[in-house]
Amino acid sequence: MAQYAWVIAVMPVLAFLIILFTLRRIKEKAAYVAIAATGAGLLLSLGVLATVWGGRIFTYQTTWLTAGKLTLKIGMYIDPLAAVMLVVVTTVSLLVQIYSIGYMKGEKRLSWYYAAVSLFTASMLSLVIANNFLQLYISWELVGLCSYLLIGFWYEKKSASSAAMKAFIITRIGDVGFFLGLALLFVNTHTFDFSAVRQIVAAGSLGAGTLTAIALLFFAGAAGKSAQFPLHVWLPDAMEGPTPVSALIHAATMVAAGVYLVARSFFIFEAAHPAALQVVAGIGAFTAILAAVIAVTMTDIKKVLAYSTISQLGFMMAALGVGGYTAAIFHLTTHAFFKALLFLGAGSVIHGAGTQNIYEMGGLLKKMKVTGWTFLIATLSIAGIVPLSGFWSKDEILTEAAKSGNYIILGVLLVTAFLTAFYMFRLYFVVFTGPVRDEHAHESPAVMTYPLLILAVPAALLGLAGSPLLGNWFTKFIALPGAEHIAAAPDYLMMGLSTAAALAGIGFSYVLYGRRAVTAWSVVNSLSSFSWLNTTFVDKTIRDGLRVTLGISNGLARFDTRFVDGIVNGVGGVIGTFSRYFSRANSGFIQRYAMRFVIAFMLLAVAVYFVLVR
Amino acid sequence: MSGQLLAFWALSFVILSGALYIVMTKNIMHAVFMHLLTMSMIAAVYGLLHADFMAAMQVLIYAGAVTAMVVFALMLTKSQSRPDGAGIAVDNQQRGASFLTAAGFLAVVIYVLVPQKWAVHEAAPVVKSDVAAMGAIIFKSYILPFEVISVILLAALIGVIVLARKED
Amino acid sequence: MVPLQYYIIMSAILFTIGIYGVLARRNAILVLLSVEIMFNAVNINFMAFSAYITPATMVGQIYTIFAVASGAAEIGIGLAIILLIYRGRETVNVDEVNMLKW
Amino acid sequence: MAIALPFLIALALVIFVLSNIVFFMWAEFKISGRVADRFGPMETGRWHGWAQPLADILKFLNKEDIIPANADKLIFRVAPFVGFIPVVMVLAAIPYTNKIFVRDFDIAVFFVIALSSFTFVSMVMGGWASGNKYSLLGAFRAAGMLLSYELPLGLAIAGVVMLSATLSLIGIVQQQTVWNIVLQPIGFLVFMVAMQAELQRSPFDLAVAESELVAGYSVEYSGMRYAMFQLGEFFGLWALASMAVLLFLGGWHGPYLPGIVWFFIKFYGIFLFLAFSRVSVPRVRPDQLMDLGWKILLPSALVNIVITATLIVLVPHYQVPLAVSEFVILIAALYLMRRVLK
Repeated sequence: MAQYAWVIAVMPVLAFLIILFTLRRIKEKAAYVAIAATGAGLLLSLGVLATVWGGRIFTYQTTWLTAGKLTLKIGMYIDPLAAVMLVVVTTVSLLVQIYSIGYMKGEKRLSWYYAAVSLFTASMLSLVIANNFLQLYISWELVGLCSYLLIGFWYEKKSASSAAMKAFIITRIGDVGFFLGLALLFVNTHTFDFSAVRQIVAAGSLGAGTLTAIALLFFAGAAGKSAQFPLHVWLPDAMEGPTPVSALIHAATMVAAGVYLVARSFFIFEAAHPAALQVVAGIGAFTAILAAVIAVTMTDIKKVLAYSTISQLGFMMAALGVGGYTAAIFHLTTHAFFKALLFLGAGSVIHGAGTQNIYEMGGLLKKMKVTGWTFLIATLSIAGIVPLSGFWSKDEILTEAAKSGNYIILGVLLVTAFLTAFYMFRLYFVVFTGPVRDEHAHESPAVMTYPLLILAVPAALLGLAGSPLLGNWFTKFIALPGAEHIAAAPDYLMMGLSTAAALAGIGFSYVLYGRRAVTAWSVVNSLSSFSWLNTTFVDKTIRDGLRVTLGISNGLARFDTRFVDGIVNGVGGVIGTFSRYFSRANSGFIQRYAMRFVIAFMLLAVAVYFVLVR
Repeated sequence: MSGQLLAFWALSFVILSGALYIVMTKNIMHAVFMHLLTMSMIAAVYGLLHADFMAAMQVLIYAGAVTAMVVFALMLTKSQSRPDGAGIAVDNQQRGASFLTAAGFLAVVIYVLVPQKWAVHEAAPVVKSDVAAMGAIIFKSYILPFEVISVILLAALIGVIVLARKED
Repeated sequence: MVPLQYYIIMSAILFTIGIYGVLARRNAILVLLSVEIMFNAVNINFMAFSAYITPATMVGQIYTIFAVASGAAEIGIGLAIILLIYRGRETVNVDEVNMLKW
Repeated sequence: MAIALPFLIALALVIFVLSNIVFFMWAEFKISGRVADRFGPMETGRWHGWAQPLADILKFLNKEDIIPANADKLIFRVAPFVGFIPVVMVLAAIPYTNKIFVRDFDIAVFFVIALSSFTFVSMVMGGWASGNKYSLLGAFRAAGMLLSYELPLGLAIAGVVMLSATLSLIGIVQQQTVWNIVLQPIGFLVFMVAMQAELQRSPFDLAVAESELVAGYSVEYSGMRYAMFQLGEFFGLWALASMAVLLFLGGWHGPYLPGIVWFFIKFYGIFLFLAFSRVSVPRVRPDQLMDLGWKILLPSALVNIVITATLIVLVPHYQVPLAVSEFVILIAALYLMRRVLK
């Protein structure tokens, strides 16, 4: 089964091509093509997951191109991690595509939307099954491109096109790091293949310094893609894209690619200097708390969720940083579902209420039953309430943090957990409870609510798979090969702490927003300085940095135009002058050609006669 | 000097002067008819080579077909508006260069060809061409080229019709 | 008996005259006639070689048949093209039909 | 003397043919007269105007040879000879019996076809060189017509050649134990129609149609040169009628009488047919002419060839099946044509 995993990635490509070549004619039917491709991909993914059930690993590869001694291969590396990611990506993608039928109804570029989503799905799947870093990098850039295309889907809007460019450029900053890391890796190992690199790293022939540099450069790429401080600023702006796209790309899948990259190359981080992982943990934790604080101040429903996403990605990075590989992946998986659910629910709300400002909503639970209840499930899940999946994965991370003995990180993460519960319930209370502010709000069509219901199931229950009370099954399943498995006993202290933080956050939120006992503004205003730090300081720094880069680029460009182009133009000019002279010979006067032909034939005959015959 | 040689000299004289007339004259219609005369004399040369069939074929094609086509083309394109053909420049500006080129070509060819020794067959050139034998050769050894040439002629026929008909 | 060389030289001269005509004539129909002269010079050569060197197999004669047939096809197509050019450009002068350049 | 003999034979032949042509002319005068309910020439030479053609020839010889001022003089002068000489040359290829012939060409049939295409050239030369629009029009009518009808003529002959497997006219006659008209009635009909067109005789005389083009390509000609055009036509008639006899009617074959007599009986039969069809069928229009040539005669000739070739290859004794199938097809085609024309 696993050897056909490439089919999963190829089918969306086919869908993309079909839609692309029939762009004008296919119209709404594009949705069915894309959904069919992704649905088939989901079934295959489940099959692949079943194949790798026992923890088996499959690799397939074939030569892509050969240049001199260099042979580049493409292939698949199907391990439990890849299989899980396949299922996550195809499931979320499928549900988002179905949901989009309702959400994007009447859109005039609908077929293009589905083409881009299909291309994105294909790229993401290819990223997941890649067996070497080069293929991963190509897919990485492809998903970046799709992200750009979809953020700027409504490119008539200035804000959308600027947001698309911002996303592209800022992730590009990280990608430069990733690329340099790749180059460094290849120079030292002469291979891109995961297994080969793993063996070389295990053999210890690479210096710790080199490995640390590679690890940090990779992390730069991951930070760009996964919106880690200070490269997180693009993600809130990316909310200009259609909401289903936000759910798919900017919540569930693509932004997780950074986490995936770090997880895939975790053996490099482990072999590197411990500082590398500490940087990951530090930046992750800082991002988590910073984004959580900013989320509290946001009034746009999608922005709240965007910062929440950044915060949760910080959680995952922090987990990786403290060595919680499986915890990070577990959280990635659960987060993919409940955050997708949240975004789709937000989309449903926006669809029904016609606004994104949470203070223009209110009491929507009465109007939108399905959306409201599923949203509540997801909110409880992300807040970390006991049997729901968010609880188990967050608890896992906290346990790992505690186990690593890094109590600063643990503290920060606990505060973040409290803030998470607070801002999520703030959102929930403002939007779904209280007085009805918009009488025209209505429930979304079934094509949108059913994906919500379906997503609610994993959002609520998936965590049980990794529950230490139920035997830590998920952890065992995706644990790194060779790494001895730590039988994590249930850490009741951590469970208690995290539950306490979550309940405190919910309670605080209930007081402020549910009952409105205290004026919310005083609290929120006191937090808005963090927002300033974010919007003004980081953006400005990045802008200045870009300006410096631009200056260097301009200098180089001037060198290029003056000197390099001067040479090229000079050569071209000389040739051009000769050509102009010679092209006069091509007068269009055919008998002149004939005469030249006769003369040339004569000379040739004479030459042949004297050389060969004589 | 045998009768054959005499005939050869006479025919060569007519052919070469006819050809020269074709490439020199200002009167295109004269050139066309002189062309027919030249071709007929070439047919006579074929007769001298005992190839009666080819001689008849040459006459048939040039008298029956080519001259007709050329005359029709002349009439359809106002190449020759008056019978005396005056007032139309029929040579281009590279006349002198062409003459030199042709002369050089002739020099090269003569220089190369004249000293050659040819393996002349002992029965030659008095063997009479047998039409039946020739037919047998064409339809046995050369059947493929024969069919190909028939396809080429068909293609040319269709092509000429497509090209020359007025679109309406 | 006429030596073979005589035929060869006669056809060479005829061919040269044809070349001159092709190069120097302005009227496309005259150019075509000159091409025909060249064709026939070649055919004379074939016929002479056939008669003198391979009288039994008649290779040259058969080749001449094919050459004459393709020559007929060529002049038909050539005249049709001249006719088309005349319709489009009101001229059959080769040096005035010089749009295809540079 | 040995050298002089061929010339004497040639002279005798030409004189013989010429005297026959004189008779043709007189016979045509008389037949067209009788058909038109006239007597035709009655005065010259007392007995039924027998000397009228001779008088005409004398008149032509005596007339002034006018060359128009606008004419291309060289071609104007040459044109009648270009038409006349090849037709006279054709006489050399025609045998009268297996004993009486000038020369037995092994490509005689081909020779005849090739030389008769010069007729067209002389017409174009004369018509163009006259510098007269009627003569030019006439010349091109003649040219188009000759080119159109040479094809069915040649193909009809090709059918006969396929039967006899030789191009020699003597050989073809010797092959004909059964006359080819029986074996190939379609070919014979095509040949007869195409022959009249080739000869520019009414009903296919529209190239020299007096009422439309004055006299076509020969409008500016007078005297001897005009006579040569006319004479050329008669020589052509002689040649093609002989061809019809040789190819389709078994040549000199016939019971009891000597071969030469049989030949001329058949020959004059053909001549009578031509003379009567000339006065009894109205002239066709140019478009009808082209339709007839390309849409009826050419396909018929091809059908003839295809049937002949198929039967020769497939059936060992092909004579009876060939004759039967050709007759069936011919009658069916004529019946269908009558239905369509109604």
